[in-house]
Amino acid sequence: MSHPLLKLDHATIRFGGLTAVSKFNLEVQPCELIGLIGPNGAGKTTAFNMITGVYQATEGTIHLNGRCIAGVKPHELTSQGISRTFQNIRLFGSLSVIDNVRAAMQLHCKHGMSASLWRGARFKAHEKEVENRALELLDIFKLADTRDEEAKSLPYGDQRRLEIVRALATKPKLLLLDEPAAGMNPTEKEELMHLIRFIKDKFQIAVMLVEHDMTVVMGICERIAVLEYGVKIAEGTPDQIQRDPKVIAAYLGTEVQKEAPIDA
Amino acid sequence: MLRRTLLPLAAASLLLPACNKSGGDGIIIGEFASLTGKEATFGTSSHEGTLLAVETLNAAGGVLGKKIDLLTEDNQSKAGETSNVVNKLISKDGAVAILGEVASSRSLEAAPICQQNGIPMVSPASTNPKVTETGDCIFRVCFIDPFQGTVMANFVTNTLKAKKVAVFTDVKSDYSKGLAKFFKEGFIKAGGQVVAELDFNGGDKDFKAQLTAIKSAAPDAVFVPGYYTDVALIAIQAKQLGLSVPLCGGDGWESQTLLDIGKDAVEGHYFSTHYASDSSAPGVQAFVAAYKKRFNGKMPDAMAALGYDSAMFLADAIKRAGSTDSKAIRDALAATKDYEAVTGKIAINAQRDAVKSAVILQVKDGKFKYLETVAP
Amino acid sequence: MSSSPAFLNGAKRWLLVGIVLAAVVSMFSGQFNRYHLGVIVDIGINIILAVSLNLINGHTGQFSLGHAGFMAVGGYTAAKISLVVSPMLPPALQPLLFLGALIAGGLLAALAGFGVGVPSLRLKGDYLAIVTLGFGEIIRVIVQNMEAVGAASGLKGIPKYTTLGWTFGLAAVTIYFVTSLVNSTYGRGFIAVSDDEVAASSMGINPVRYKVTAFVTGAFFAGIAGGLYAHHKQFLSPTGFDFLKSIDIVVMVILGGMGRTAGVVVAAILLTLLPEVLRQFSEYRMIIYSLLIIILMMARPQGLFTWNRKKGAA
Amino acid sequence: MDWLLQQLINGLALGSIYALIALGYTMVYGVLRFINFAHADVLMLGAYAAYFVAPAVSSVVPLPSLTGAILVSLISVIICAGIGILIEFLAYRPLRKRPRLTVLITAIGVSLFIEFTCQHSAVFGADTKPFPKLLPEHDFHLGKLVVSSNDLVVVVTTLLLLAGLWFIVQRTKMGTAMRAVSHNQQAAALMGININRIISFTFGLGSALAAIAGILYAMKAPGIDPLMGVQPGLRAFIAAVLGGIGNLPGAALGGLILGLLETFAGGISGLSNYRDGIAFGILILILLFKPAGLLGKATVEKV
Repeated sequence: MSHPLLKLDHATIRFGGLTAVSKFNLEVQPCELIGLIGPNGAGKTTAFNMITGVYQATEGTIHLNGRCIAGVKPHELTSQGISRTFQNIRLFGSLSVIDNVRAAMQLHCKHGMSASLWRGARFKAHEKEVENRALELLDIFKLADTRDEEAKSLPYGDQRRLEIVRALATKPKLLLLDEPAAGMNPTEKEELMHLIRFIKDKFQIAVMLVEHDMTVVMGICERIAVLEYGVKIAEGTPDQIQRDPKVIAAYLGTEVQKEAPIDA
Repeated sequence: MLRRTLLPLAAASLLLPACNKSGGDGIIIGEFASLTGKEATFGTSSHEGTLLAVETLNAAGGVLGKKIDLLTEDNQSKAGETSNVVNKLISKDGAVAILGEVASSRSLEAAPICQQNGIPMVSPASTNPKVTETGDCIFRVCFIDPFQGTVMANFVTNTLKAKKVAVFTDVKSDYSKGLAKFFKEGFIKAGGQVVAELDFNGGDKDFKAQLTAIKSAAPDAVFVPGYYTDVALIAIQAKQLGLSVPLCGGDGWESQTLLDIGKDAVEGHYFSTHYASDSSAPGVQAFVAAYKKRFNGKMPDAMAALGYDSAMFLADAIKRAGSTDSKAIRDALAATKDYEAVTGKIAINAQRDAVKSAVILQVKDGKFKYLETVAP
Repeated sequence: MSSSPAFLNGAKRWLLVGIVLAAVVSMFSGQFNRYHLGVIVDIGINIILAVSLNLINGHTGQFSLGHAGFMAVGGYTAAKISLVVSPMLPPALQPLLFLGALIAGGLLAALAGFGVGVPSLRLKGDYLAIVTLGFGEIIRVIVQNMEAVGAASGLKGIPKYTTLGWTFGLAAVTIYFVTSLVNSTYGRGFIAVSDDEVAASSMGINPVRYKVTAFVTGAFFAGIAGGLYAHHKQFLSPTGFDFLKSIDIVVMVILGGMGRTAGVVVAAILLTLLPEVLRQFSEYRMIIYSLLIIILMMARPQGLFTWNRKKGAA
Repeated sequence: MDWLLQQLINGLALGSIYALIALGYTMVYGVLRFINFAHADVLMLGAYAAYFVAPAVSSVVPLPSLTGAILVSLISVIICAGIGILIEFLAYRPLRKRPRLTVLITAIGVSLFIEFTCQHSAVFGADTKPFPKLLPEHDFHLGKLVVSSNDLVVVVTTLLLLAGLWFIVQRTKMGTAMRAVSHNQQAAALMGININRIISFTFGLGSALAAIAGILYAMKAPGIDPLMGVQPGLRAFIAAVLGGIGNLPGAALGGLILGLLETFAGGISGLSNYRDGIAFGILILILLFKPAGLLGKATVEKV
């Protein structure tokens, strides 16, 4: 393959005087599971926002499939294969669980406004198809039973998983997960790790995740990049990272600590 | 979705009292007026005049031996309300004739409904010529803008000897725009020149921007066809800016409120109106006395006098018709010749407009002073 | 509305039944007294206005205060067309003219909606409200100065085309249009934009397109409502389309429960009927009316009808 | 040139009034994040309070006079502050935790209620009433230019109140509490701030401002009626948004700009009939370039 799926080349973003991410170089290959870690405020989420087009890089370039994404709107990037979840869960609160997924599927929907109005046989067939696919996805994450519940009424862990389902519904090539395990108990985390591996294999996608829980990160990531104060200080396999002195120093010189789950 | 739209609708219609009010013994006359909202101050005056007329008539035994049942509905000075109100008065309450209202735009909304129902309508003070164009059921007891505009144009030309005037119009008011248009036509025809045309929005409180522009055009007089509430403020601010030429206007000026608010700033200005309350005519004096007695010593303004006249005029027609049949009343109204109203002698012409004279008043020593009468 | 799948199956059938019934009832409208008929037509027009504004303010989560402006554009356009064309046409063709005039009015209003929708992309909340209010007022000022449509003295002599059938037929179309649009995979995008614009755009939903679509569609139906209004009242004056009229419609949408079509329809009926029912209280009428609005908002702060919440907006 | 300068004076005078009313809007908004539609009606009540208080005061202190005017204003301000606190307590407090739009509609309801109650013949009546002279008036002539004393009073009062408000909000304990409540009600409550007291105070202060604005407005245009607040209220609301709602200097700036715009558009023959349209058009343009108002900070949403 000539291009990596995602390539950050000296990607930098500044807010006023503050450089949130500085000269970040990173390549993500298709079907790779990569972790992005670092202390609080290291710029992980900002990097995600830069990759998904929510923020524009001040300097440097980001290429998706060999195409530069400067100035490309978030929704256009989604259609080019990037999808994500959010650190502070951003579901469509007033929509039902299944409709959250359906909303994300409209990108690949063959029928638009006029079909919705005409409501012919083809439209109904399509809608059925969309519904079935949404249910299939929900089923993977054991959310199919809650299909008609309002998204904001779900328990916290279910909301996190629903966000992943919703992101998958856009048929991404690269899935960005922002702290997917936050607020989950150990059993749920265990399940989550299985699921992430499962969807990566089943849908043949690359997954990049920001996570504080080192068990999760070390348990599933093939490669890990570490950010501190916006600068990448290390990159390598979980083993390499765990032994990297700079990483250990960054985490207050102590052992890589398990962070307590933060609450909502 | 059908269930959801039509079912509550059916339920809703039940909510409305469905039956027509049975006529009873009285003669039902409907009145629509702006009793609240932006033009309430004029609507209230006109309504009080009408109320006084009906009370006077009923105290004297009513008309055709029957009491008059005056049903008044408020349209909140809002477009769209009038049609409902008039429909209610006619279709639900069974009014045989309709009275209303001051603002031409709302009379215009009512007119097609009265016309379609064959119910005669008498407007007390809508001076826009279009009002009666709607059809043969629509009448008025006031003169119309072309006449009033010409009267003032001639007065400004001949009496004030003005060559250059500025026109200051309320752009929101059809009355003001109409009157301004006919004044301009008349004034230019008489050889005058309009040196500045500016506009305000009725209800504005600051007119200095426009008055400054008018002042810099140096006119001999300013024509302000507005209502007294605005005119009083315009006069005050004109005085502050040192614009000392006479201001002139139409019947919208006439109210004690003009003097109360404007005080010395309105002194010396001129306007045309329907009658002079200081006239020695017995009808006028009796009306002024009765009105003051009924409404706590308040001086009647032009709207009150016209409101009174509209009801009396209608009652006269019912008497002459000898019946409360709407068609008969309409015919009697159309046949009116030389009806003696408070605001002057009225004859109804082919357009169902009142042909009557106008008077010109000047503000002098805090009072309205009669200057001259202009016959049509 | 009722549960999603059942609604989908029956939607078009219901629309048809709605239109036919409106037409049938219309044939018997001679039975009604004219006052009641007038009020019922007012209700239908307000339903169209409220349901179409609900697409903008409710489903899509924008805050428009300019609906009266769109209504004015549609009303004046339709009225002018029928005033000019109707004398040239035989009576048989008049309904066709009316339909044409309504659609033309709706299209011009939609164009105005496009003009408002585009700036709305950059603005939110109160700032958007002010801009839409400003657009509404600009439209009013332009109409007030246009001699071709009567300027301040108003446009009179508009033929009385609006009937019960037309009004409720078109109200049914509006409800069908808005609910069908929203109740589809495509339409979930409106609510997604309303719930969370950032998340929506990260899910491939183009917020710009949805917002503009909402404004254009909402304005189109407001224009249709304006046309019906013009041919119902037979007289138009620019003061009838000031921002207070927009506020009236916003109150219907919020009282009905933003984004809940059924609630908004009921609120439109209620708020049209209430002032009429209260007429018997004469000078206390509007005092009671305003008190009732306050009490209703306290008693039902989520809107009149909060059932069906799990279905999300519909 | 004279024309231009005179229009500048007119515009500043008009703008100051808008600014003064906008201050009240923006302050309540700053703390509670909702538009108090009834503000314009409290303004009207302020004018009426002065109308009814003035005869009583004039039996003690002769009117027009400075002491008399201050006395009348003070009494009216106290009355209106009380009304403002009462409105908040009865109509808005029960809805404190509800969506913003619910409160907005309630505010519209309150506004209509005040307007229609006051138009009732047993209350004030719908007709226009002459407002008494509270201050001696004088027109100052500078060459061809005229400045009336009322306009000067308005400008000076607006400046003083802006400074006073800024001091209260930025430099007093109460102001700190107001800002805390504005920032996060729950957190402020946890810090031991009595939310109800702060909000009552805000409404009292806002209504006091409205009363002063109402009296000054009535002095400038001495005819008062129950709907007198609607038009300046809408303008002030626009001014507050234009300046960046919640921002005190922004409200003042927005008011001045709106006043100048209206004056210049209104003072040109042939354009004056489009005055409101032009003013709104320019406002829209400004907002397109500054989507959070002139002095408002564009908040970047945290993702």
